[in-house]
Amino acid sequence: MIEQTIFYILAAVALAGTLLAITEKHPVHAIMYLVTSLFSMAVIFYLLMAPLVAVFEVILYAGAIMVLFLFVIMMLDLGHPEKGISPHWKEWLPALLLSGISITSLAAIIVSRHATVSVCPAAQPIREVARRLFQEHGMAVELVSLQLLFALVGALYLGKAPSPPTTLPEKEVVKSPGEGVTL
Amino acid sequence: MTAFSLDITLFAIKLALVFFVILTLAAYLVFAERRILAWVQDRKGPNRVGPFGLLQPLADLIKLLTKEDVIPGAADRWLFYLAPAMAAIPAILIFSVIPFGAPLTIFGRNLPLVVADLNVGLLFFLSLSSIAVYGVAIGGWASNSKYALLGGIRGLAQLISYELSMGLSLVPIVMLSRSFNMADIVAAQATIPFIVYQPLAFIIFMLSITAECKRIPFDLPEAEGELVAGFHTEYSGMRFGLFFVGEYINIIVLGGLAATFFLGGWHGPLLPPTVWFSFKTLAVAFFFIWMRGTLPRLRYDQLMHLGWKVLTPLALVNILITGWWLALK
Amino acid sequence: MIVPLEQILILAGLLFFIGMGGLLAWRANLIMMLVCIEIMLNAVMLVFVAGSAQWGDPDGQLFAIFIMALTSAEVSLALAMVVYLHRRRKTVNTDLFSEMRG
Amino acid sequence: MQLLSDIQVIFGGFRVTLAHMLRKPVTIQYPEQKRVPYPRFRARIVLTRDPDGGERCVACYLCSAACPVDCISMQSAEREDGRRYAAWFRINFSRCIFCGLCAEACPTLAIQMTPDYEICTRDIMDLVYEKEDLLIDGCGKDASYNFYRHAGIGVTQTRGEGLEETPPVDVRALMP
Amino acid sequence: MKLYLALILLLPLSGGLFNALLGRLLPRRLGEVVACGVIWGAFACSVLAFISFNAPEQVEYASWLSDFDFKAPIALYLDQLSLSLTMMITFVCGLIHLYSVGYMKDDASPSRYFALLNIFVFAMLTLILAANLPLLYLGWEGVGFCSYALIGFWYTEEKNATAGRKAFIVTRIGDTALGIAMVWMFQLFSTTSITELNGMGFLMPTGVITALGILLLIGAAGKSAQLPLSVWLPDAMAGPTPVSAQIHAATMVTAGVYLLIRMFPLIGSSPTTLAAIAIIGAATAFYAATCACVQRDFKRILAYSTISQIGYMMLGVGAGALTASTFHLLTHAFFKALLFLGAGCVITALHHQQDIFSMGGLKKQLPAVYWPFLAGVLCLAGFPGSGGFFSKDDILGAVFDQGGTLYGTLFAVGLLTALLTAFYTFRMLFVVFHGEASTPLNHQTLTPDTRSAGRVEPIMTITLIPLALLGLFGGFLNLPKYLVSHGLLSTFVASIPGFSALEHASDATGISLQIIAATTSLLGLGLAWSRYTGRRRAESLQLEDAGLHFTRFFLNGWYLDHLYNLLFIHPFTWLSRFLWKKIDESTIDGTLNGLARITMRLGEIPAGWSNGRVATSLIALAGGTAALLGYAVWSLM
Repeated sequence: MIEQTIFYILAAVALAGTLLAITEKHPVHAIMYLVTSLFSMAVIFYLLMAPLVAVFEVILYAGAIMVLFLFVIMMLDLGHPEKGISPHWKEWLPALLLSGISITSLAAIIVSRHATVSVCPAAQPIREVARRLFQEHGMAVELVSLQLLFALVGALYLGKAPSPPTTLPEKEVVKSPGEGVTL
Repeated sequence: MTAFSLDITLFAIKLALVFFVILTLAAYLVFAERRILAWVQDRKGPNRVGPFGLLQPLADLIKLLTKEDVIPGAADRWLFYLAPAMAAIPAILIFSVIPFGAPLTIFGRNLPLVVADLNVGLLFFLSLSSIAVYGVAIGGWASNSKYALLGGIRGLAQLISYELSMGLSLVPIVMLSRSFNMADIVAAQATIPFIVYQPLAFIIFMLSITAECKRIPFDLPEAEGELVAGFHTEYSGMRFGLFFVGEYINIIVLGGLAATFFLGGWHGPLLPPTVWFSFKTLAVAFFFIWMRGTLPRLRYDQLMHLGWKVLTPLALVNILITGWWLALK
Repeated sequence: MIVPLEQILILAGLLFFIGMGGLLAWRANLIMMLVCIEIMLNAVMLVFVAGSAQWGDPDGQLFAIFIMALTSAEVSLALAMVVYLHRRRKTVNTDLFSEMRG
Repeated sequence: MQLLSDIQVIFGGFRVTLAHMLRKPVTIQYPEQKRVPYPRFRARIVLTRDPDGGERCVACYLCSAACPVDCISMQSAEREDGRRYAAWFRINFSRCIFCGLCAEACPTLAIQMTPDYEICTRDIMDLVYEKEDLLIDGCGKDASYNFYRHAGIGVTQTRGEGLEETPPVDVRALMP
Repeated sequence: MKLYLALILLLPLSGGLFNALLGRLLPRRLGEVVACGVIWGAFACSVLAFISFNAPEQVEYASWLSDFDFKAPIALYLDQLSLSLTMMITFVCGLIHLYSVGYMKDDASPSRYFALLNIFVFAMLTLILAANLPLLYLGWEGVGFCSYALIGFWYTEEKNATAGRKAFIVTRIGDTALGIAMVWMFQLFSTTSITELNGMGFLMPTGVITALGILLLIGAAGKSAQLPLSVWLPDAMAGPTPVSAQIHAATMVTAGVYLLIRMFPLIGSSPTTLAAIAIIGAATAFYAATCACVQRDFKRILAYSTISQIGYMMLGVGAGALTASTFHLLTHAFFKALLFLGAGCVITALHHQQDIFSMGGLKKQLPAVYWPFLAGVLCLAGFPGSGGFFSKDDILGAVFDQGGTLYGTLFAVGLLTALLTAFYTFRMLFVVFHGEASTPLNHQTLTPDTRSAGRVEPIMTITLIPLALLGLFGGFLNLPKYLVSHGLLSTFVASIPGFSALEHASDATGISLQIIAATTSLLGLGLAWSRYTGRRRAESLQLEDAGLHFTRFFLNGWYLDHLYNLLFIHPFTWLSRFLWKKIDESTIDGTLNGLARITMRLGEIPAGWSNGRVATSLIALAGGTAALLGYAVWSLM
C-alpha cells in the first residue's frame, strides 16, 4: 500500500519533471528538471525490484550522461535562452497533435486489454543478473563494448582541436597532448 | 512498547547520533586541518577561542551565519540557491551505507550499526558520488562569473574522469568479497584487510578520492592561485559554509569508505569496533591533510593524463590480475 | 508488482510521447533534441524493467542496462559532434546543417 | 627509472613535512609574549634632545623632504639668538611606513627611530603625533652629539670655540 | 599440477605485460631481470611438473569460446611430448633471454624487445600445451605475430620491416590451411579437443584423412619453412640474433613439426599423407643444404641449415619415426641455439659484420666462442658421437627401415644431404675461425678501443657452455638400441599413441647405418678441410668471392623468390589490371552509370521531401508512429 502511494508520487514527479524539462527555455534548467525526473525513475526501478538498474540509472544517466550535457552547454556557452532559439508556440502544435494521438491510441490499446494477472515474483539476486548477463548474453556485452570503443574513437576524432594556424609563435600553440579541449 | 515502535525509536536515535557525530566531526576536521597545516609550517594555528582553540569551529559557524548573504545580480537565482545543498547532501547520504561498528544488541533487538544496509551499498556510494558533480557544476555556472564558470567546468571534467578509476579500483574488492553489500565487504576482511591483497587498488582509490573531493594536489576546480576560489568564488556566508562543510564531510565519508573497503572496516584487536573504525577514518583524513601540506597542485593536462592514461589502465590491469589470481585459487 | 503492469505501461507511454513531442518542437536546438531522445529511451527502459518485474526474468533488466550502455556511446558521439558543429558554424540549429540533402 | 625517482621524491616531501610537523613551532604568542626587538629596530619616531637638554631639531625640512609618504610636517622658527627650532612638528603615524629615510636625512640627529612598535589605537586621529608627543627627554643614540657645538658659529659660540675647531688664524700675523 | 601449468603460461605472459606497460618507466636492469626471471621461473615450474608427472593429464581452467555445441575451453594437456618440449623451450629460451641481456646492451628500446620475447615464449608454450585446436591456433597466431614484430624489430630500416612482413604473410598461407583444417575437423567430428580427435580417425574414409593431413602439412610447412613456403626464413635474419636463435631453435619453426607429431594418430592412417610429408621433408632438407653450401652471410647459412634440419624432422614424421623426430627436435634446439648464439657473439665482436669472407682466424681471438661453436658444428654435421649424430641417424635409420622404392630414394637423398650438411658446416667453421687473421679483418681493427676483434659480453659466452654440453651429450637422451636396450626418450614417450608403432631393424643394420652415416659426415669434413684450410684456402675463397655462375643459383635459394614473383605476383597484377580496366571500368561501371541515371530521374520526384532537414524526418517518424497506433486502435474497435 505504501509502495503504491510512493509509486504514484514518483510517477507524478517524473511526469512533471519531464514536462517542465521540455518546456523550459533554459537548457541548464531543463537538464536539472530532467535529472529530478531521472531520480524518481531510479526509485521506481528500485521499487520494481531492479536495484542494479536503479543504481546504474543514477550513476550513468544522472551522473555521467546528463553531466556531459551540462559540460557541453557550459563549454560552448549555450545557456542563454535569449540567444538560443526556443520553439515558437506554433511549432508546438504538430508536436502536441501527433503526441496526443499516439498517447490516446496507446492508452486505448492498453486499457482495452484484459488486466494481466499481477503475480509477485521474487526479486532476482544480483548474482543471477550478472550470470545471465555474462554467460548468456556474453556476445551482446562484447558488441556493446565494441560500440563503446568506436564511440570513444569517434568522439576523440571529432573533439580534436583543429590544427592551429602556423603564424602563431610556437610557444603559444603548444597544447597539452591528448586533450581535445583546452580549458 | 511494541517491537516495531522500539525499532523505530532505536533507528531514530541512531540516525540522530550519526548526524550529530558527522557534522561535529566535519567542523572539527576544519579545525584539525588548520592546526596540522600550521604545524607543517612551523606555526601554532588557531588556539585562541576556548582551550587549545577547541571552540574555533563554533566561532566560525557564528561568523558564517551572521555574514551578509550576497547574491550576484547576474546570477541564476534558483540554481545559485540549490548548488551548495547539492554539494553537501550527497556526501552525508553516502555515510548511510557505511557500517561503523559491529552489530549491537539492545533490549533484545538486533541493531546493525549502519543506517541503511543496502545490498547494493557500493553502487549506492558510486551513484551518490557521481551526483556530487552537480554541486560544483551548477555552483560554478549559476554564479555567472568567469572564474566560477572555469572552476565549474574543470570540476566537471575532473570528477567524471576520476569517477571511472575510482569505480574500477573497487571492482577487485567486489571480486574478493563477492558482494556489493558493505557489511559483507567488511565481514570478508575479518582476518586480513584487503589492502594486503590489493595495494595497487588502494593507491588508485586514494588518488581518485583525493581528486573526487577536490583536494590538493587535485584542487584544480578551486585553485586559488588561478581562479580566486574556483566554483564558489561568488558564494559567501552560510552558502559558502555549506560548500565548505560539504568538502569536509566528504573527507570523513571517503575516509570511512577507504577504511571499509581496504583497511578492514571496524575489525581490529582489543579496542571496540567503533573506535577502530573512527581511528582508521581519521587516519585517512589525517593523510589527506598531510598531503595538502606536502604536495603542489597538478597542471590541468597532468591531471587528465594521470586519470586517463595512468590510473584507469592500471586499475584495469589490476582487475585482470585479480581475476587471474582468483581463477588460480 | 506494486501496481498493475498497465499503469506502468501508461506512464512509460506518456513519458515516451512527451519526449517525442519535445523532439518535434525543439527541432532547432540539437542539445534539447538529444535530451528529448534521452527521455524516450528512459521510457523504453521503464517498460523493460516493468516486464522483468512482471515475469520474474532478469532479461528485462539486462536490456535496460544494454540501453544505458548504448546511450552512453550515442551521447558521447553526439555531443562530440555538437562540439564539432558548433566549432564550425557557431550554432546548434539542426536546420542549418542540411548540406547533405539529396 | 623516472618512475622510481619520482616516487622517491614524493616520499621525500612527505618525510620533510612530517619532520616539520613534529618540530616546535616558532610562533610567538604576541600580546602575552612580547618580542624584544633589536636596539636599532626601526619603529616609532622620536625627537631627541642634545646633551645640554636643548632641542636638537633645527627645522631644516630635510626629513620632510625625504619622507616618501609625506607624513612629516613642521613650521620653522628662529630664536632671538639665531638658533632655529620647529614651532610645531607633526608626524602622521597612520601614514608613516617606518622606512627610516627621515632619520638618515637628519643632519642634527634629532629625528631618530625607536624599537617601540606597539602603536595601535582605536581612533585614527590619535596617530597624529605632535611635537610634545614626539619630543623625549634624552639624547637617543648618539648621546654626546650637539649640532650647534660643531656648527653654531655666531649663534651659541664665537669662532674657534666649537668642538674640533682650531682657533681662527689672523692672516695678517702671517706676514714673513 | 594445475598450478604449475598455469604458472608456466602466466609467468611469461605477465613478464611480457610488465615490460610492455611499465618497462619504459622502470630501470633497464629491472626489466631485464623480470624478463629473464619469468622464463627461468617457467623452467622451474616445468621441472616441478616433470617431477610430479606420472600420467598424461588434462586440466581445464575456464571457458573461453562456447556457443551451441562448439566448445573451446582454456584447457591444457600435458603428456610426455608436451612436457619434454616445454622443458626444452623454457630452458633454451631462458638462456637466450640471458644472452639477449648482453646482446641488446646498447639498444634503445629494451622493454619492447623483452616484452615481445616473453610473449613469444608464452605463445609457443600455449601452442605446445593447448588441449584443443582453437587454443593451439591462438598460440600459433601469437607466435606468428611475435615473430613478425621481432624480425622487424629494427623497423626503421626498410629492409627489416619488409622481412617481417614477408615472414608474416608467407606463414599466413599455412595458417589459412590450418584454419580450414580446424573448421573442417570440427564439422566432421564436432569436437576440437586434440585427444578426442586423435581417437576418432577411424570414423572417416582415408580420402578425408588424407585431405586433412595435406591441409595440416601446408600449415606446418608455412610455420616450419618447408618447401614451397620456405622463402621467409632466410630473410628473417633481419631481426636481432637472439631472436633468430629463438625462432630457429626453440620456438617457432618447430611448431609445424610439433603439430604433425601431435596430430599423427589422426593423419598417420593415411599413407599418402605420410609420403607427402616425407617427400616434402626430404626435398626441403636437400634444397636447403645445397643453398647453404654457397651462402656467404653467416646467419643465412644457419638459416638454411635450420630449414634443412627441420626437413629431416619432417622426413622422420613421414617415416612414422616420431620418437626420432622428437629426439632430433630436442638436440637440434640445443645445437642450433648454440650456433646462433655463437654467431651472434662473432657478429657482435666484429661490429655487425655478417659476411664470412670478411672473417677468418677468429680461433685465437675468440677462444671462448670457438670451442662451444665447434661443439655445435660437430652436432650439426653429425660428427660421430655427438648428439646430432644419434638423432639424425635415428631418422635415417627409420626411413631405411620403411623400405620400398620411395623411402629408399628418400634415404639416399637424406644421406646426400648429410654429406652436404657436413660440408657446409665445416666450411663455415673453417672460413670463420681458421686461416690467418690477415684475411680482410683489418677494417674492424681500425676502431681504437678494440684490441683485436672487439669485446664480447661475458654473459653471452657463458650461456654457450650449457648449450654446448647439452648438444654434445644430447645423444645420451636416446642412445641407439645396440648400445642400450631402451633409450631414455623412447621409454619416456613410449606410452603416447603413435610413438611406439615402429619396430626397428636388427642391431647389425643399425650399426652398419651408423657407420655409413659417420663416414658421410667425415667425408664432408674432409672435403671442407681440403678446400678451406691450408694452401688452398685463399684460392677457394677468392674463387667464391668472385661468384661462380652455378653458385648464384644456390645463393639465391634456387631463385624461389623469383619463381613466386613470376608465378603469382605478375599474373595477379596482370589480372587485377585486366579486371580494373576492362571489367570494372567499362562493363560494370557502364551498366551502373546507366542505371544510376535512370534512378536519378526517378529519384528527383520525391526529392523534395529529403531537404536534408532533420525536422522533416522527425515529423515523418512521429506521423508514422501516430498512424500505426491509430490503425491499431481502429482495428481493435
